[in-house]
Amino acid sequence: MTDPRERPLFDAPAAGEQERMVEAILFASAAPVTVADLHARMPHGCDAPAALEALRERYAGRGVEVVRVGDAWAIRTAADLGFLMARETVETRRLSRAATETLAIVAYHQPCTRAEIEEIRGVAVGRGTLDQLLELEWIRFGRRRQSPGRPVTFVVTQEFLDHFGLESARDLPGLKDLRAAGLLESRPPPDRASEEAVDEPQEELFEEGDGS
Amino acid sequence: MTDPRERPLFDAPAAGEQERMVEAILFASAAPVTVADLHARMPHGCDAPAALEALRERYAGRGVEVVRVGDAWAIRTAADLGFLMARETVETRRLSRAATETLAIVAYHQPCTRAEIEEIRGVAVGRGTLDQLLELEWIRFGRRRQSPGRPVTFVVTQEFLDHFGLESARDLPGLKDLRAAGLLESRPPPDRASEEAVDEPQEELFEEGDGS
Amino acid sequence: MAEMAGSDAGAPVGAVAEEALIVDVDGFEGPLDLLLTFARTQKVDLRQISVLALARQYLDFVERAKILRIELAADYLVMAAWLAFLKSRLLLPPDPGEEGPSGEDLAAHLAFQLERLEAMRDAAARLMGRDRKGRDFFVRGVPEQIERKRHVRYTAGLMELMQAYSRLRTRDEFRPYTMDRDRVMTMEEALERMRDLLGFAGSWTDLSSWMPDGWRRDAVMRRSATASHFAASLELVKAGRIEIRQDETFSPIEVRRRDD
Repeated sequence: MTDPRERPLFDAPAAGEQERMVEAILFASAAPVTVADLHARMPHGCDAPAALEALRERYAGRGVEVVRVGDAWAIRTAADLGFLMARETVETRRLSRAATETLAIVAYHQPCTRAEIEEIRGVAVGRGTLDQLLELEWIRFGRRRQSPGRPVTFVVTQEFLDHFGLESARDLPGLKDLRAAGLLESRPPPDRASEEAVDEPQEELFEEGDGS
Repeated sequence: MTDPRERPLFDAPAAGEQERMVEAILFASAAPVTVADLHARMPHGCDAPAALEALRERYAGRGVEVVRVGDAWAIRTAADLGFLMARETVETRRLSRAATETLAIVAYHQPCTRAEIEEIRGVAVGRGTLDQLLELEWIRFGRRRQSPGRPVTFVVTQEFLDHFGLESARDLPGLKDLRAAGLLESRPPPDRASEEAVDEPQEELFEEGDGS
Repeated sequence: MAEMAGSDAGAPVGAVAEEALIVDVDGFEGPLDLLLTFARTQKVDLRQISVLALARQYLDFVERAKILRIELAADYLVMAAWLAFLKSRLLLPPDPGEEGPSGEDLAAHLAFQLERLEAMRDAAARLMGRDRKGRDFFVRGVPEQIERKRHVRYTAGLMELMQAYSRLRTRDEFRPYTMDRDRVMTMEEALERMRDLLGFAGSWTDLSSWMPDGWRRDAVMRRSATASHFAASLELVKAGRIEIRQDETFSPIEVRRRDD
């Protein structure tokens, strides 16, 4: 791997030239390319992040765009032009409701164990559901949880981010709201029940039920 | 096929928009695209040759270029940047079954001697198989086993973890996890599950097969 | 389950036909999903849901399923039992001496679970509705090989690796049937071994300790060796060479040389 801070034998190429290089590399690859990969392929002393930033601006609003996918970068066609691409469209298997929900749970709760998925859905995860998501490479095995039984966890992949056009898992739609509402926790937030009692005085059920 | 001179029902998109369309189509197409093809895919009334000309100018001197291939058009890497593609005709080969199995055993049972690999695979491990994995830097020599003959052991490398997207060998899913995720096609015979639970030492191998 | 029979027994059988939620459990992804559907019929924000009403609705549903003699999956019945318990907790005055979460806590948790499930369901819908690769936006149609250094590049994915391992670990399960004698111990072999070892079995010894070392680790081999040793010992008992005993079901089988 090239360390750009190493004292270069030759001067690094001019910024415009670096931008051309990054452009060529991103165009040539169907999969996202990491900054480390860019540095490894470009001459010593190049500053790939700067070139990427310039390139991203250059392509803003064009027919193809420079997008960030996790810690990698790619060029993708603009989404509003999808209608032109009937020929390139990939028929995707329709995912079952179980599979889409499981995927959402993994994405929003990751790392997430099978037991947690089942707890949220209130039903066992069928064989084939996780399998399908693993095959699509939208989820993968993450670290084992440091709890009794050391269960394996699932996390979403770069392919997941790429497929759904997300820069990172932090950009999942509505993530902040869900977190603020306490819906990504395993128990109701402590103030929940009392807050309801105030909102809805006739609903005596929730009175004094201050959660945990 | 659409004749652009036909009287359009709607106004054709603005020139800039047409350029975006051509850009996206050329980018995403698996083969060079003819003008007739472009007209067929774009809305009525578009002037593909004009859009192509504008696009060609826009890309002049960039990292990729709009080029004519016969009577069709494509986007290609600029000739002077070919070195970035390192086109040394790289052959991609699948790892042989023997090597994949050997690698899997090392990963799950490391540190692991050659005799142990052979015991699990039930056949002798060819010298070439281990050499290949060592050369790929997916396994390396570990400590010698403190047992008669002091056999060398094998362990997986950081390179292996990087390639397979694992944080540590501990995170490799166990047999039970694989089965639960539907990755094992056959169910165990009915008595097998209970047996695994009782069979302490063997269970240990599956769950904590990393030793280190 | 029995205690809820009296609760809302008034639910007329005739009403069943009009009910949109005929007892077709197939359409639901488990009891929580069914509860969520019921909850929506209350047409209030899930935070304001009446858990008591919800519990009643669910229990009615289970009751009707029973009348129609429809078999409900076990998890639906478990949920019914839990809701019946929750209902009684909510209706009866709290017992001050009672430990554990209050009825209100439990109700709040259920409401939370429903809200969370609905949130995940919405999130899934939003996710699937996003612009997607291969449908709305597209990758390079002619990617160029971009490789470095090595001329031959070997690839293997994690799935392949795991499948290889699974295959090794379970190969007996889906290998075509062959008579493979090397992992089977015949009774004759066991008999021969035992005859040689008989001299050492003056006192009761666990039969499993007679098995040769190489045959203990692998489950299939161990099974075979156990069976053949057991058969062989019966043969030796018949011949009057040894005695055999087992204290209770599944306890170790012990044998002892018979001295005449």
